[in-house]
Amino acid sequence: MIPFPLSFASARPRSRGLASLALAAGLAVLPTAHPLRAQTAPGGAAPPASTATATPALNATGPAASPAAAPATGTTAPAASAAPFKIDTGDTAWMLTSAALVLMMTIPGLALFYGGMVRKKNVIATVAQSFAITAVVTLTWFVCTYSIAFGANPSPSANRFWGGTANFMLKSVSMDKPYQIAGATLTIPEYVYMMYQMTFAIITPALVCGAFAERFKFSALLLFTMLWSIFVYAPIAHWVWGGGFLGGLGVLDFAGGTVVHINAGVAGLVCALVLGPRKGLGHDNMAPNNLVYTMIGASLLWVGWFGFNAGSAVGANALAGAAMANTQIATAAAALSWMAVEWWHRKTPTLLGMASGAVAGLVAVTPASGFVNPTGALWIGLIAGAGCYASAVWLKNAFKYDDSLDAFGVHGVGGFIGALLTGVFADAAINPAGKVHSVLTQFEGCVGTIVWSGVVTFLILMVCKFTTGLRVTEEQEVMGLDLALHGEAMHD
Amino acid sequence: MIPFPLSFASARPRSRGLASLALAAGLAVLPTAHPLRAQTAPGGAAPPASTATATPALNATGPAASPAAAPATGTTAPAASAAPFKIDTGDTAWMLTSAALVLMMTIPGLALFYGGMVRKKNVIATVAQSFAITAVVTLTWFVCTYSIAFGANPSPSANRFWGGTANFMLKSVSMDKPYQIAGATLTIPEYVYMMYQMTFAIITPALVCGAFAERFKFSALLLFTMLWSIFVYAPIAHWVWGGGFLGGLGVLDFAGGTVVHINAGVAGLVCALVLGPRKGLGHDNMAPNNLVYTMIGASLLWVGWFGFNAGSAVGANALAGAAMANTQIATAAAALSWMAVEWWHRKTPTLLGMASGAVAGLVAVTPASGFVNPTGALWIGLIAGAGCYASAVWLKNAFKYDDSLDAFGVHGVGGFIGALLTGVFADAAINPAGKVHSVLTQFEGCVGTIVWSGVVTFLILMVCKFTTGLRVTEEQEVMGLDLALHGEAMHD
Amino acid sequence: MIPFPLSFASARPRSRGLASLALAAGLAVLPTAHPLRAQTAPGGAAPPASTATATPALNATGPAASPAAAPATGTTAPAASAAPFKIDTGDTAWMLTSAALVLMMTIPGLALFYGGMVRKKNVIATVAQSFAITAVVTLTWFVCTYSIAFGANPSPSANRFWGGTANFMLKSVSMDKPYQIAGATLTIPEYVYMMYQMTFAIITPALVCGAFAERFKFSALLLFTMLWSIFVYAPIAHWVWGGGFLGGLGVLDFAGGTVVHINAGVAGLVCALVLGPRKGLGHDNMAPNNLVYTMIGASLLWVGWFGFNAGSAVGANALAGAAMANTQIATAAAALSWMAVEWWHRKTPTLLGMASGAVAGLVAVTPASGFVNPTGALWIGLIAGAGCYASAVWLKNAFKYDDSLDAFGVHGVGGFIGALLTGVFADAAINPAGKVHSVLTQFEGCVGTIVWSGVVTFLILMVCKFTTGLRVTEEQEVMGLDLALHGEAMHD
Amino acid sequence: MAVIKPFKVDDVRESLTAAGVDGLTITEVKGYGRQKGQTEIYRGAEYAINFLPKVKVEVVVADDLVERAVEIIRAAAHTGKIGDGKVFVLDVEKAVRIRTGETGGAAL
Amino acid sequence: MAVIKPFKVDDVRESLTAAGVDGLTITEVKGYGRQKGQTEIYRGAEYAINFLPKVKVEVVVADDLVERAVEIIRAAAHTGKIGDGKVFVLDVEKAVRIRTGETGGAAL
Amino acid sequence: MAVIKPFKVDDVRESLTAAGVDGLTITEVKGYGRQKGQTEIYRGAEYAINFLPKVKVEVVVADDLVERAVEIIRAAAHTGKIGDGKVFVLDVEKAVRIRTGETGGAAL
Ligand SMILES: Nc1ncnc2c1ncn2[C@@H]1O[C@H](COP(=O)(O)OP(=O)(O)O)[C@@H](O)[C@H]1O
Ligand SMILES: Nc1ncnc2c1ncn2[C@@H]1O[C@H](COP(=O)(O)OP(=O)(O)O)[C@@H](O)[C@H]1O
Ligand SMILES: Nc1ncnc2c1ncn2[C@@H]1O[C@H](COP(=O)(O)OP(=O)(O)O)[C@@H](O)[C@H]1O
Repeated sequence: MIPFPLSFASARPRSRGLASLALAAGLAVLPTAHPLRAQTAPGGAAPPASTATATPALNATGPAASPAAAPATGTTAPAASAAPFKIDTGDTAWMLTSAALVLMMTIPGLALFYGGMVRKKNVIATVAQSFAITAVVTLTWFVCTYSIAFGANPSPSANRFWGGTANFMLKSVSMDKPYQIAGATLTIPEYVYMMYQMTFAIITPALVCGAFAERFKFSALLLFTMLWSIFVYAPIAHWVWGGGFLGGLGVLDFAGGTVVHINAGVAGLVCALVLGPRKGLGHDNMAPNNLVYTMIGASLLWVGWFGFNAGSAVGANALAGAAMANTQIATAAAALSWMAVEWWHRKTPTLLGMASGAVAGLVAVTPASGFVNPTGALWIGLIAGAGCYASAVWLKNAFKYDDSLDAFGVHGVGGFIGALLTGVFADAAINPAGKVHSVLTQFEGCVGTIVWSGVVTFLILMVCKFTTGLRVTEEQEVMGLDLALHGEAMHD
Repeated sequence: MIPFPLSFASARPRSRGLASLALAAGLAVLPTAHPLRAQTAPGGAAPPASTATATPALNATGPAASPAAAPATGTTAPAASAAPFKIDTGDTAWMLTSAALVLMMTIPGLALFYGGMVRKKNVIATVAQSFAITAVVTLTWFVCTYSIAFGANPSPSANRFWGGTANFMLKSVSMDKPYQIAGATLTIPEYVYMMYQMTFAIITPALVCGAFAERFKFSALLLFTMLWSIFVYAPIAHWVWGGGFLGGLGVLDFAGGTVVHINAGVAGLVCALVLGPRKGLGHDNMAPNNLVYTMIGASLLWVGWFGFNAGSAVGANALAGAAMANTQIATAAAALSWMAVEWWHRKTPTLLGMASGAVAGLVAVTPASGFVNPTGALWIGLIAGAGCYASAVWLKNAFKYDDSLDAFGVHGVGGFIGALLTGVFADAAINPAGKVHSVLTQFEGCVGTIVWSGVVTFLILMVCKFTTGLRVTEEQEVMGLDLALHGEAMHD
Repeated sequence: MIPFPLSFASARPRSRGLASLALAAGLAVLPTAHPLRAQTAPGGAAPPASTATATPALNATGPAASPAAAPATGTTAPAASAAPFKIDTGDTAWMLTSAALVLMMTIPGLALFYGGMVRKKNVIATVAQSFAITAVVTLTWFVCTYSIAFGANPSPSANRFWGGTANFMLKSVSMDKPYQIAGATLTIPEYVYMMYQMTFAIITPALVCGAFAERFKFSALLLFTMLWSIFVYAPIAHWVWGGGFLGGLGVLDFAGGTVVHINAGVAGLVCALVLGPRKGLGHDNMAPNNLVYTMIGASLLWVGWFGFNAGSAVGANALAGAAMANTQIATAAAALSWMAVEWWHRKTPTLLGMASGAVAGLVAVTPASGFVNPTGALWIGLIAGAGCYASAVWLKNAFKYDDSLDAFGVHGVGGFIGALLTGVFADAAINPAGKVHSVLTQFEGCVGTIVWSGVVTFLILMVCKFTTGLRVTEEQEVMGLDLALHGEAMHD
Repeated sequence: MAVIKPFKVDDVRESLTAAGVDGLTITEVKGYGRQKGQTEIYRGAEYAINFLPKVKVEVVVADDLVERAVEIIRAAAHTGKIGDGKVFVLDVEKAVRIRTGETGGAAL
Repeated sequence: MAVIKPFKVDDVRESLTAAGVDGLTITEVKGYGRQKGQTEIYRGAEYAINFLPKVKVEVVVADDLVERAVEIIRAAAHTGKIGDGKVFVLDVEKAVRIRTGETGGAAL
Repeated sequence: MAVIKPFKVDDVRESLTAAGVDGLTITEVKGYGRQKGQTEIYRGAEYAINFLPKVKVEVVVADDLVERAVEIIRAAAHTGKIGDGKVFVLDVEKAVRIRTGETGGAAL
């Protein structure tokens, strides 16, 4: 969300760093040898005096973005202390609202988006997954993952990998100081920032559910979610946003294309491969039970995504407005792009296609929303709509994995498209932090997430397999998960 | 939304201007002879020194309303430059939120409101209309209609009719200056204002769908929406809000009763007349398939309308609070008024009646919300509820057009009732800009919209007729639009 | 919402006062003999100079909470006038948003939560109750209940019991001054505060509907709601929040556990007892018709409750953030706690159980949200989830009343649990106003509400019984209320 | 085969099983008959609901049980109000249990 | 018993009641036959819909009315397009009105 | 007429059409029999689900095909687990194709 000190790292050490990361992640060992310029963070922390003092109320690029724009000299620190950051009620109001919007994305948004797509006998079980995940991640966040992701580890070298235990149980969350993160001072209280970030931690595993819908055990879901939020989401969030080593790479990711979407998409692919396809796939009619639910879900995702993307400006400012505009344009373009390709390919423009395209656009514009201009957003949307259509319709069938509701096809692929295109379309006129941008850097930025997410997700699935078990029995699958797992049924 | 320089025009030139407008619009020729006091705009732009400096933080009537209250002398300009407008994070936070709320009105709000009312075989196609319109209008807005509606045409005489091409593709949208519109300076960034206005442009054609539900071709819908948003919505928005010639008439329209509701209602009537009735009307049972969807839709319209009306204060201030209160009161009154009339007339109080009445109240209070006091809002609601019941139940049957879901009956008639009653109930204690008000002026203000919307909608329908065609085949209508147009069906 | 002058009263006079209250309420006579320290309000009104001036922009504990922290000497008044309160756009933006969120809790939130739980033949009638209540309470609020609850009665002694008639028809609501309530000055306009409070007045009677679902007459509902909002809700709101005698007791109730939830729960219990059980209870299958609706409802209640609880900070500040965090944590804990108990007890974790638990957690954390720390919220959630499970499953069957959808079981019991535990877990580090806290005081605070609500609800039911009648005929109950009362049916 | 009021289904099932009938099949149907339907109202348009919800109970029994089954259904589904429904007796030539292939009385 | 197109139900009911048939029962069914179904499309997966929505009309009439009833249904449900459906005649041995216990023709 | 498990519908249809049966009609029904139902749980209240979802297949065939059709359905719907359902054979006196007026075997 905060486009942190992104533009300092030079290309060389970065790519070497990543190579070792890929290796290390495969071995589940954390590399400690490459500094990766984490030390630039303090310099990036000081708000540029000129911006901060000349336009205190204007706040166009905002304190959120300004660290990246600051010369990394450290000389601006005195100016910053002369004009100390304060909590701004307007910024805080928007972030409180954004937290509510992003929570609404998961429940009821995503629950309905997915719930409408399964067969009727599984609709309760499917919406129950989003609901349960919301509850489980809230508690892991409270207990430890907020601290792991956003805690300030007293040891700078350890801090490159995790945030430490200082905020376990939300200890030491301040009631009166503006929140400081990775060296930058925001204009909102820490509780608000913590809540906003929690809603991101909630939606990410909920997105994964699309891949294993209609066959995953509920007990496995609870355990999987708990472990995944601790061992996959929290570290990656720390590396990118919490002051960890990925934040310094120069990767542009405004609102979480990598941490949220590529991460969830890859995890989904692993789940789909490990679980195997649903019984009857290719033979039974697996038509969505209720596309009105899916439409409601897609719409609430769309509306709520304003909190996701525009909220990632961490303030009520012009950057938030631009992010909102980019979100809207890319989403509309992707909805029409998917529809057009489908119309040409299958002779029919479907509602599910438009809704899927819209979500693909939302995903793809996520990393770009605060960096590109509207024309860039248009292109991102057009490409993402067509690209995700191809992945959901063609790739899936070609490789014969059963990514039931296209968690990988839309979030993985869409997130990847968006990450790369952010490197193409970033426009410094929208956000000075996007001045330096490169497709290669963006690509490298994705690799760490992909490897870590893929490997650790697999390990967690193995843990579940030998404790709760992964998949319902064939009889339960035929009967439907609603009755089999929850003793409930739709009576309409 | 911004009740712009409304109170300057004297009655005489205005009515002569309108007479020629009616004539000219009929001929689709824009009148250029009558200045209509567009030149007062610059004077109106300067915030009145007294208000602006005495209560800088209070912002009760706000910068949005203040231009209208400013003496048109131009002498206040120095005071204004001495206390320059700045971007206010609180106002910006509320406008970001309002944009999200108004988008939520269309998807999923209106989609569900309409989707619940059709027969089950058409529910997917009906919600798909709102969804597709959201996407199409977003792109036309990006490409050209924002510029046409809100661009500042360098030529003052041309500016009276359209905003020009300067903001095509959202070129030149500023990231750092408070937005200026029609001579007034707001306290929010242009991107935020642009997004907020976009959501109005989206909902207006979506409202029209109620008139042609259950029989319009999807391809026709896409073309119609594109053309209509360019040639009907954008010009009218410019005339009223963008500095065009209607804004100077002294018509009071706080949040878009004319531009949005009368406009959509009239277009709907034309569509219903051109398309003809649904097959089986009066014989088949056309009962709503799912009034729970309709209830969700009406509720989200209600909640989202706070963004529509209170957002039209363009700031988080007492005027927004008053507009919210008026909205709530008129809506509740209209819901109960429709219910009461129906109870008396049909011996049964229906949920559909309450929901319809609520929407009628929302529509009617739209132009009035920032001008009247709560007692005025009560009367507007009571009259609109009963009046729209009469139009939806009696007028429609008397004239035998098939306005399927009462787009004209609720939005056209409700908008008209609200426009007139704003002239009756405007209270300067709520908004000084409403000091001068007259039912006659309000009536005249509607005429331009009615004529332009009616004529150009008809022309666009003719274009569609000879390209995409307008209506599905009889067989498709019997089969249902869900399967026939989208290859999808409800499976519950 | 505003935790008013809570910490001054000493235990002795308080408990004596309550004893007479219990007696007096039983007789429906208002006690006037015990001053209950209402005279401390003016002293408490002045914002403490130190807090207000040292952290004007931080606003951590906010003006809302600060009166309670002020030394009751009255000497701070000059300081207060030296640094006058102003309307803050950020606080106002958040309160406008919160009003929208809380309205969304009732429609469509609560409507769907309840509508999904009834049998299919009653779903329209059930959602119609929430919708109608929204309209009716809006008008009573406008006409008289805002004035009764929040008017400033010119007579101080009468003001202890009701707010008088000064704001009938919303007369004298100010457009330009920051709102003052019970001696405190807020940072938002009165219209915004009035709207926010209205949404609380709406949801409270709507919650009661859960107790009499599937058998109450619609005409009785309208009359009941009108009378109940005037004679039960408005006085209690005044006593606790409007400057009345309960506010001075030292009871901690941040967002309305007593006024809203215990009140609604007790009224529901009385309704269930008076109406008797549904025909066929214990024999017919009364399974919920659509748990997806219930899930949507629970989710919107959850999201909207951020407006309810975090909004009760009456500003966009750290206290709002903490309240939001506590809300989230308690809700998640309660959802999982209910689920776990049910899993153990019935061998099945249900979606309805998680949703019910979530609502139980939301209810229980309501009084505590601005006083406890997250660990306290966790405990409140865990206890409320299990406790409400016991009351909805066991207590109801043991005592054989038919609280159809557990209005008492969840809101009454959950509210009570939350009220007591607020006395256990209040943490002055979160809110200085919670420094003095005691379970006993909390208990006493509930008693007045329980007695008044119970007795007057019963009287109102008797009025309905002899005018509109209370219950539908047996034939109508068998046919279903949708067709019988509203002439409408679900066609899906 | 019988057409009955929906809320009588459980009574009928209980009575039949008490009489030793081990299986039956029900279908939600709509019936038109002497019983007057309700009126639905939508924005002033009234639709007379001619078809009322009923449940069709199909139970195949051995020939010697037919009389008793008819009587049992009649008794259990009776309310005395119009719309109670009908019992129709049809001749089933053969019955086969899919699981086992048993036929005739053994299949029921 | 007849299987017909859903939108013909009202026509059939009206024609039958005009001919003095006082009661009938309808069921929503799905039919497979010569009429080609639609295709449903979901994210590129195409599902051929083999079963089309039809309505089954069950009407029990006195023996002498059977011929006329068949003819009435045929005429009323006719569109001439494929998929119009079938009328099947089955023998009902006995009919009982639950409300009154009447049997035979009086029960219809 | 047969009552079968819902997920066997496609198998039955395919087997029948392979055998030259051109049309059939299915209905969603609920069956009560030896197969134990599930329990639904709502806020602690347990409801035993006595009626399980089944599908009724109605297929009218020429007399000489009856035996084969019964056998085909039996084979295709068989799982061997309790609840597989039944096939009942009824005598159809007459069949009429609405579209053409054809009767008898030609109408099927
Ligand atoms: N001739 C008939 N054929 C088939 N079903 C019939 C016939 N007559 C009545 N029914 C069924 O019986 C139900 C009850 O019939 P109705 O005339 O309303 O009341 P009653 O059973 O008291 O005579 C009808 O709704 C219909 O479903
Ligand atoms: N042999 C049969 N047994 C039962 N139902 C049949 C049979 N043949 C056709 N039907 C029903 O009749 C409907 C219409 O048949 P179809 O072959 O499509 O057209 P047509 O009636 O014009 O010959 C089918 O959808 C099916 O419901
Ligand atoms: N006597 C009967 N009359 C009508 N339908 C029956 C009868 N017996 C069984 N059925 C139907 O057959 C289904 C399967 O029967 P069941 O006893 O559960 O298992 P099985 O077919 O293995 O004997 C039941 O659900 C019911 O729909």
